[in-house]
Amino acid sequence: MDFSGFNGAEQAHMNKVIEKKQMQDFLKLYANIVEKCFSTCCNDFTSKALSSKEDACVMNCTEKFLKHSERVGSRFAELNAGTLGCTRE
Amino acid sequence: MDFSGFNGAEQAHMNKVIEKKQMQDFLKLYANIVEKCFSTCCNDFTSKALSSKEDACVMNCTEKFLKHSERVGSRFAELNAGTLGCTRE
Amino acid sequence: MDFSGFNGAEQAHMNKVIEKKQMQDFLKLYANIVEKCFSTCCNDFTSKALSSKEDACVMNCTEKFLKHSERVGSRFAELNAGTLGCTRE
Amino acid sequence: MSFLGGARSSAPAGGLNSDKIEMAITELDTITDFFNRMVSSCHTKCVGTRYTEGDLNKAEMVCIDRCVAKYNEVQKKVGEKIQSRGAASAGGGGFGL
Amino acid sequence: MSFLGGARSSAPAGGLNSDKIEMAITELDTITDFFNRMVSSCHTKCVGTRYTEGDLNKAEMVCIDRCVAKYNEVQKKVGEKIQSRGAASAGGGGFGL
Amino acid sequence: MSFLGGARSSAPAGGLNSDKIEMAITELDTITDFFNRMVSSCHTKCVGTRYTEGDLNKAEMVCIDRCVAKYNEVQKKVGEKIQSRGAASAGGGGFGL
Repeated sequence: MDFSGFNGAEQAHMNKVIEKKQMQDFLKLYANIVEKCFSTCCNDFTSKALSSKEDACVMNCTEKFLKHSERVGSRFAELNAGTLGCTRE
Repeated sequence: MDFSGFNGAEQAHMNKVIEKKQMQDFLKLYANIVEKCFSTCCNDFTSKALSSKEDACVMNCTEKFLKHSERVGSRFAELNAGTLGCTRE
Repeated sequence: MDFSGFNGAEQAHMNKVIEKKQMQDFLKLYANIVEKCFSTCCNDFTSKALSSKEDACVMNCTEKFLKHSERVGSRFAELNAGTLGCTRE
Repeated sequence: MSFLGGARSSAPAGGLNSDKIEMAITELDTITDFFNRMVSSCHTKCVGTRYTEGDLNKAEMVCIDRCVAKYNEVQKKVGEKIQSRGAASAGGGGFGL
Repeated sequence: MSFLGGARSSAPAGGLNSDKIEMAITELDTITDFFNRMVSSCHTKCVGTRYTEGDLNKAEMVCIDRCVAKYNEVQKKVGEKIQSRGAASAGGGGFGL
Repeated sequence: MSFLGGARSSAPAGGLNSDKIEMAITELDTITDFFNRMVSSCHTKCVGTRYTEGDLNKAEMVCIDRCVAKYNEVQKKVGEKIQSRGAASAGGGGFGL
């Protein structure tokens, strides 16, 4: 986003807002991964403990989701570098 | 909604809130249409460009979703005209 | 949550926040039940009135969802009693 | 949402009554959320996914009208059921916070 | 979101221009929401659910790259379509509030 | 959410420490969100959709108890995995804002 028209106080405020938003986005990503990987990997409720198979599935699912999210982020940043005016001073 | 018990300052504040909310609702509608029409229309990832078939599907899907949303809005307004006390001065 | 490090004004503020949040959570639960039970129970649109069969389904679905939500809440509270430090003075 | 309107206090001489405003915003958010869920539910129930044209056909239009009526009825019934049960405690407040 | 940027007013001498800040926050929220939906949609389209390993395979990586490009194109097309229709009134404001 | 509590600063003599309050609200929102997702996930996994009666049957109750335990375990494991990877940068901040 382009904050070139912002004065010092406004930029400082936006930086705080962005920092808070990144925290919230991280927590949302975390919750999304738990929900998605639980849904996909856990289908046996004859026991309350994770089986080793379920555990491995959850770990791979998490790893893969993070890599996926990073890759989408990189491509998205490339595509929008110009159009969104993503120049942050 | 019934704002008859509101004083001038309160009505002015609510109008600003409603205006902001309409903007957010519009953006949410936009994001919903993109997500829904992409999901339904785009299933071929052998190319990164939209095929003409996908393009037509997305356009029809968008048009239809807007008409659907408008129709639901009209019916909803009729049904709730009395019960929600939708008299705005 | 542990508010032991909070002064009086902070605790009072948090209590108000929690009260508001409980209202919002209740409304969200309500909306979730409507959405879920409508989706599951209503599949016949040859009439605009709920059939007696649909009505019974919606009532059971609501009852069951509330009991489910309460049970999850109890188990969750037990599990997290220690780890989340849920001691409210 | 009749149970929301009941808590409305009277307006002060001037300035903003922030409790009242907050209640009105909650009411607005709630109605909007219900509306959006209804749009989504009725789209799933009534609108085909072939998208060979941009207009709603007759069958879809009739279905949408009935769907809105039915969704509203379900909302009312569920609301009555929850209130009769006094289930306000079943939500987020139910896990000991 | 070019239609968001257009409403930007000029900065005052000092202090916070809250309209401008609010607009910037709306823009930030909107982009983040679009991004999150894209992540979710492309995950559904491209990433298998067997989870026998933690790495994306070649086919998944290629699919993701194309998916992002396509999702962006759909977003642009839908935005143009909505604007050409002047459909701002089709949202929450459409039910008489 | 032990990684949330770590940032807690000490209370000032009087008045509101808005950073601390904000952190507490984030923690509250996060727990509520996790709880709501757990309710939804375990409903999908354990509760049948025939709705011929309003009570949970024995099998459903046992399933729900195990589901909650398992969901919590998955949450812990995923949290550890993300932290070990230092993946805080993978979220919304990852696309150059």
